[in-house]
Amino acid sequence: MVASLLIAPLVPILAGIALIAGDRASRVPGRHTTYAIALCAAVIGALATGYAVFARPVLNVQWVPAIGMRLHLSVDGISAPLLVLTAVLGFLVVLHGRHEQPGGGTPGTYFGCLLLVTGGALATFLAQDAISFFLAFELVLVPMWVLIHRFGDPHQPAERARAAAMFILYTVLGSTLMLVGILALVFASGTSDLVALGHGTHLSQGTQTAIAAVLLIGLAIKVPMWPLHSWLPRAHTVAPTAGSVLLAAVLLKMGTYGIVRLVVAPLPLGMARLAPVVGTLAVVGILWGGLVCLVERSLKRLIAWSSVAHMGFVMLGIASGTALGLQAALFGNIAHGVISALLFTVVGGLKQRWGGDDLHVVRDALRDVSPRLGFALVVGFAASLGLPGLAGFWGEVLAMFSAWGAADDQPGGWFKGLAAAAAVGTVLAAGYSLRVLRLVWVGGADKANHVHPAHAGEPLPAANSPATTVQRFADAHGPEWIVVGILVAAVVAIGVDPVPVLHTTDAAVARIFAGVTR
Amino acid sequence: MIHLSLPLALVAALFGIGLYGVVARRNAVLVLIGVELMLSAAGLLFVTAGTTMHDPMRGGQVLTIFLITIAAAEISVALAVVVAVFRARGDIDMARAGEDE
Amino acid sequence: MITTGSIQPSLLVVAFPAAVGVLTLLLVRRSRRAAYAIAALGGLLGLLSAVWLLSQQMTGDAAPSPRTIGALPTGGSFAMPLHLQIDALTVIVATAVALVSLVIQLFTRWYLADDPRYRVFAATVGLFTAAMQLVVLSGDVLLIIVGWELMGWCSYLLIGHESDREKARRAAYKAFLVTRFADAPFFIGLIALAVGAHSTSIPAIIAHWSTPGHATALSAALICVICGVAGKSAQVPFQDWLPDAMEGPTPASALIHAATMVAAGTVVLSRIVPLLEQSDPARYVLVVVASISTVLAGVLAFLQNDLKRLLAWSTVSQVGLMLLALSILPPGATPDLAIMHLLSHAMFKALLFLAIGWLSVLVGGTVVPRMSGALRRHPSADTMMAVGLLALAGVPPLSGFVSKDLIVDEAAHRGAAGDGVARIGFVAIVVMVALTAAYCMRAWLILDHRTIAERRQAAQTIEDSHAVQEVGILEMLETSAPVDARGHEIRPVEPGPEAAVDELEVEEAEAARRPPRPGRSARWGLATLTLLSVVGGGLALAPVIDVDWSNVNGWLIAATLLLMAAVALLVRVMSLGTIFGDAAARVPQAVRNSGLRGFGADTAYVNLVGRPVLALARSVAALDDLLDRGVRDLASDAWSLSLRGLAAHNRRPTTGLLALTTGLVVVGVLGVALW
Amino acid sequence: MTTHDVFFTIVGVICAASALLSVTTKHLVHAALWLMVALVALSGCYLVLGAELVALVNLLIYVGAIVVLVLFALMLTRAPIGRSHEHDTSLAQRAASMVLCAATTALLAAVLISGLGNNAVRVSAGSTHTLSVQLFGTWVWPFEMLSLLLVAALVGALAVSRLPNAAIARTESGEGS
Repeated sequence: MVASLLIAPLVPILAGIALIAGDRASRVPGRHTTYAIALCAAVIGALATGYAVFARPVLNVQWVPAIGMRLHLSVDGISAPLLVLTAVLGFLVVLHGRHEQPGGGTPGTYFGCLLLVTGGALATFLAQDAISFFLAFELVLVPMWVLIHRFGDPHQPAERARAAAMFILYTVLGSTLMLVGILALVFASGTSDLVALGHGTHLSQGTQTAIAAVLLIGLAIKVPMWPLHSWLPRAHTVAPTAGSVLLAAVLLKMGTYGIVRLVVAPLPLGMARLAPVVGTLAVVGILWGGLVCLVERSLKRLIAWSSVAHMGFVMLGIASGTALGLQAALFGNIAHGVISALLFTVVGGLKQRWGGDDLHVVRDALRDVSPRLGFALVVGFAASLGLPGLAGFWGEVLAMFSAWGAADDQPGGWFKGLAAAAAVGTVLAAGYSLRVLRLVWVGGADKANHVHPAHAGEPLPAANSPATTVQRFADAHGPEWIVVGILVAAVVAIGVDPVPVLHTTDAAVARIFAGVTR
Repeated sequence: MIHLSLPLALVAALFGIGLYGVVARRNAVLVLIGVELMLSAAGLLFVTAGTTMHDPMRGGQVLTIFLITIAAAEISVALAVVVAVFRARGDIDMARAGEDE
Repeated sequence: MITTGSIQPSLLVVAFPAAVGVLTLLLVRRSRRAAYAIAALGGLLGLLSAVWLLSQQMTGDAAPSPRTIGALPTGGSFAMPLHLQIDALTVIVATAVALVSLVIQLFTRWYLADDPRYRVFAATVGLFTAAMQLVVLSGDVLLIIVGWELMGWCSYLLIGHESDREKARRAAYKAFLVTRFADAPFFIGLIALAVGAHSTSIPAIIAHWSTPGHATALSAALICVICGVAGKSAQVPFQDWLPDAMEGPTPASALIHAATMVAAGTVVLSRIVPLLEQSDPARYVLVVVASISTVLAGVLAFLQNDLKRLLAWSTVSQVGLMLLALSILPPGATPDLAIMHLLSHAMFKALLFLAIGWLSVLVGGTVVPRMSGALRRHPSADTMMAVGLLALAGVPPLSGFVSKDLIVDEAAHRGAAGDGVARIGFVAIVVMVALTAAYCMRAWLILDHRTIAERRQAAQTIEDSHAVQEVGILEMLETSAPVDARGHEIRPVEPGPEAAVDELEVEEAEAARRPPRPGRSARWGLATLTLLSVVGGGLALAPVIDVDWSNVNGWLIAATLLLMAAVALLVRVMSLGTIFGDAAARVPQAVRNSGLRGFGADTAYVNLVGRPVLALARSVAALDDLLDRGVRDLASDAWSLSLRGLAAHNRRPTTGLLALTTGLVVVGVLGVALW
Repeated sequence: MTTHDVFFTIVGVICAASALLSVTTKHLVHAALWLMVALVALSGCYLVLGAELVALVNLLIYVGAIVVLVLFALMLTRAPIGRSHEHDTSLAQRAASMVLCAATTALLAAVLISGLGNNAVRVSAGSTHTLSVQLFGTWVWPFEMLSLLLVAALVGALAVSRLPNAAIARTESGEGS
C-alpha cells in the first residue's frame, strides 16, 4: 500500500499544523482534545511507518519537472531502523506530554510542534530525492526552535533565547552549506535521485572531494562534530524534555543519515580523501566530550556532552571506510537515539522534581527515593558507558574494530591510533557515568561532602537543617513510567540481540560498498 | 558630416560635471543644478543618437522633449520642497539633512 | 549426539544464571523468600547444566562450538560468528564456577538476612555468574569482551552494595575505573588480534597468528591483552582496587575472588596460550608482572590489619602464581597447570571467604582485634578455616599443595632447561611460597589466639584505621582547589567514638537477631567446598587434566615444605607475646602503616592519573568555553560592525552619496574592464 | 574636420566650460547664471545637430523657466550675495568628488565612444513637420500622459509650498523621530 508512505509523514504534519492553527482560532480547543488529537496522529503515523517498513512500498512520480524533482518515497535498510526509531519516539514524546507539559505556550502549539518535528523527520528518512530530502530536513528546524525558545526552562529566559538563537543559526548555516553541496552534487552528477546517487557517481576525485567537504561541514554541524558542537549543550540544557529527546534522538540522526546518503554513497573517492580528517575530529570529539563530562555540573548538559562523544564513535565508524564501520555507525545511531531518549526522559523528570539539575547539590540516594527512576538512570548510564548487553556497546566496539581495520586506502597506522584513543574515550565514559551514578543514584546525603566548592570552607549545616532534609517526591508512574519502561526495554533488547538491527542494514550497506568497487 | 566622438565626449563631460555638482555641493539648490546638468547630458545623448542614426519615428528628439518636460516638473516640485524645508528648518544644508534636530 | 534438539547445555550454563538476574528483577517485588527461591533454583539448574555438559564432554558428545545469538552481519569480509568453544578445561572451570556461585547464593540468604536490597544482590550475583560463564565458554573475542565488561559492572554493583557508606561508594568507583582503564589496552589487543585474522573467532585467530611473520605485531597485541588481564586480575600496577573491594559484602568478595572476575584473566590467557607461547616479549612482560605481583601481594597480605584484606592480597598473590604458570609454558603445551591451580584456588578461597564472613557476623568485624581468638569462641567454623588456610599455604595433601607444587616443579624443570622466563618465575614462586606460609600461619594464630582480654577497648581505637585511604577521586572531580588545599588525608567526616560504639552495638544486635548459623543448604555447600579443597588435588589424576604428575622432583618438594615449615615457625615465634597473637605486630609501625595503604598505590593512582586527567578535563572545559565565547563574540562583532557601518552611512548624506556613487562607478569600471 | 565639427566644438567647449563654472563657482547666483549659459550653449549644440525644435524647446523651458525658478528659489532661501564657502563640502570630499567625476566622465566616454564608434556620420534630423507628425501621431499617448504628469507636479508643488509652517514642522519632526 503506497498510501502508507504518504500517511506516515503527512498525518503528523497536517495534524501539527491544524493544532497550531487551532490555537489561533477564536475558540481554543481544550487540553484533552488537543492531547487526544496529537496522540491519534502520532499513532497513525507510527502505524503507517511500521507498515511501510514492513512492506517496503515505493512511490516514484514526477513532482517539479522544471528542476528534475521527483516525489520519490521508499524505505530501505538504512532508513528502516531510523524510521522505526523516529515513529516510536514521536509517539512516546506525545505520550510523555501528558505527564510533563511545559508552560510558555498553549498545549496546541506544544503538541503541534512535536508532531511537526516527528513528521518532518519521517519525511526526511522516507525521501529518496536529494531536493525533497533537504526540504523535509528544513521543515524540522523551526518547530524545534519554537520548542526550545518557548517551552524551554522557565527559570532562564535569557539563556533560553540565546540557546534557541544559537541552535537555529548553527543549523541554518549547516543547511546552507548542505544546500550548496546538494546542488553541486545534483548538477555535477545530473540526477537528484538518491537511489541513483547511491550507486556512486563517476566524478573526478577533486570534484568529489570539494563537494564532500562542503556537505560534510554542513552535516557535521547537525551531527554535531567537534568543533562545531557548541550549540548542542546549550540547546539541550534549556530544552523541554520532549524537545531534548527529539533533538538527540531524531535531529542528530538526520545528520549522520545525510552523511551516509549524500556523502558516503555518492562520493566514495571524496570521502576516502577526507576520512582521516573526519576520523580525527571524531576522536577529538570523543575525548573532548568525555573530559568535559568529568567536570560538568549540570546533569542535562552532561548528557548533551556525552552525546557529542557518542556521535564521535558513529563518525569514526563512517570514517573508517569499511562496511563494518558503516554497520557500526548505523547501529550506533539507533543505539544512541534510544539511550539518549531514555536519559533525557529520566533527567528531565528529575530536573522537574528537583527544580534544577546541579550535580553539586547534595541529594538523597535516588535508589531509595525513587527506585524506578533510579533503575532507569542506571540502565541509561550503563548503556552510555558501553556496557555489553545494553544498546551502546555494539556500536562502539564495532566502530573500534572498524577503525583498527580501516580501508586499504586509508593511513592504517593513523587509524589504529584513533582506535586506541577511542578506547581511552570509553574509559572516560565510564568515569563520568559512574560519577553521575555516585552522586545521584547512590546519593551523597549521608555525608555533606559534595557541597558547592564555595561553601566548602563554611561550617557544614546540621543534619536536620532545611538544606539537607529528605525531599520525597513521587516516583515515575503513569505515562512517564510507560515511556521510561519502553525505552529501558528497547535499550536492553537492542543490546542483548543486535542481530536484527544489523541484519536490516546489512544488505543496504553491502550494496553501497558493492557500488564502490574500486 | 560630424564626428560622433564630439557630442559623445560632451555627454560624458556634462554628466561628470553634473555628478560633481551633486556630490560636492551642500546647498540643495546647487545640487539641483547638478541634477539638471546630468539630465541635459541625457538629452544630448538622445538627440545625438536620433539625428546620427536611422530614426524614422524621431524617437531621439521626441524623448528629449519629454525629458525636458519631466525635468521641468521635477524641478518645480523639488524647488517647492526645498523652499518648504527652508521654512521649516532655516537652512537647506544637505550635509545636515537627516540629522536629528 | 545425545543433545536434545537445539538446546545446548553450554547455553543453559550461561542462560540460567542470567535468568536469575532478569527474573529476580522482573518478578520479585518485596518477597525475600521468592528472590531466594529463584536464586537458589537458578544456581542449582546452572550447576546441573554444567554437570550435564561435563558428562557430555567426558563421553565426547558435546558440541564443540555451539552458536549463540547468531553471527553478526558485518556487511563485509569480517566474520563475527559469536560461537562458544567447548573443551575439557573450560567445562571443568564452568562447573567450578557454577558450584561456587550456587554455594554463595545459598550463603547470602543467611548473610544478608536483614538487608532490604537482598533481591538486587541476588540478581547481580546471578548476572555476574552468567558473565563469567560466558567468558569461560566463549570461543569468540567479542563474547569475551561482553562477559568481561559485564563482570566489571556487576563487581561495581556488588562492591557498592552498601552504598550508604562513602567507603563502599569509593571502592566501587575505584574498582570499576581501574579495571576499565586497563580494559582500554585489552580491547585494543583483542581487536588487533581479531582484525589481523579477519575474524573474531578464537580458533581462526590462533590459526592466523600462528603462521610466522608477524612477531612484533603479535607481541604488541599480546602485551595489550596482558595489560587488561593485569587490570581484571589485580596485578601490578593495577593491584590496588582489589583490597578496597573488600568494602562489599563478604559473599560478593568470595564471588569476585574465588571463581569469577579475578580468575577471568587466567581463563582468557589460557584461551590464547598458543599465541603467548610464541611471543617471548609477551612472556617476559607477563612473568615480570606476575612475579612482582605475587611477591608484593604476599608481603602486603602479611602486613594487613584486617583478615578480609589479608585474603584479598593473598588472592592477588595466588592469581600471580596462575599467571606465572601460564608464562613458563613451553611452546605447544596446554595451560592445564594454571587451570588446575585456578580450580583449587576457587574452592579454598571461596571457603575461606565464606568462613571469614560467617565469623565476622559472629564477632562483628574482620579487623585483627575482633577476629583474635574468634575460633576459640565460635569453634563451629574451625574445620573450614583450618582446611582453607592449609590449602592456601599448600600443605600436603590438600588441593593447594598439588596444584602449587606442580607449578614449582614445572618452573624448576624449565629453568634448568635454560628458559630465562622460567628462572625469573621460579625465584618469584619460591619467595611467594614462603610468604604464603607466613601469612597463613599468621592468620591462623590470630584466629586461634588465647588471650582475649583488652580486646574490646583496643577495638574501638583501631576500628576505623584500616580505612581505604580516603582520597575521593570523585571529590577531586568536583572540586579543584579545596582538594589541593586540604591535602589528601584530611577527612572531616571521621566518625566520632560515639558513632563507633553505636555501630558496634548495632552489629551486635544484628548478630543476635540473626540465626547463629547459616541454613542447612548453605552449610551443606560449605561442606562440599571443604571436601573439594581437601581432595581436589586428586583432579591431577583425572584424565581431563593433562599434567605430568608422575615424575615430579621429590627433593624439590621436600625443600619447599621445609622452607614453609621454617617460615611458619618463625611466624609463631614472632607472634609470642603480642596482644592479639599477631606476628605482624613485630614489624616496624611505619612499614605496617604503609602496607595498610598498599604502599601508597592509591595515592599514586590519584596523583599520576586522577589529578592530571582532571586538570586536563578542566582545561578542556575552559577551552571549550573559549570556543563558545568565540562563537558568541562573532555574533556581537558582526552586530557592532553593522552598527558602525550604519553610523558611517547615516552621518552625512553627502558622504553617503559619494560612497554610493563611488561604488557604482567602481562596479561600472569593473564591469567594463572585465567585459 | 567638417564644418559641423568646428561649430560643435565651439558651442560644446562653451557649454562644458560654463557647466563647470556653474558647479564650482563660489557665488550662488553666479551658479544659476552659468547654468543658463551652459543651457544656451547646449541649445546651440542641438542646432548644430539639426534638431531645431528641441533647441527651441530647450531654450524656452530651461532657460526661460527653469533657471528663473532656480533664481527665485535661491532668493527665497536667502542665499548670500557674494563669495561664500558655506555651500561647499569639505576639501577632501571635493577632491574625492573630483576624482569620481573624472572617473565617471572617462568611463562614460570610453563606453560611448568605443560602443558607438568615431565615424563621421551625416546629420539627418529631418524636418520639423515630420517631427510634429510623429509627436502627435505615434507618440501622442505618452505626450498626453506627460501633460497629466505636469499638471500633477504643479498641483503637488503648490500643495507643498502652501503648507503652513507649523504643519511642516510637525511633519518634519514626525518623520524625524
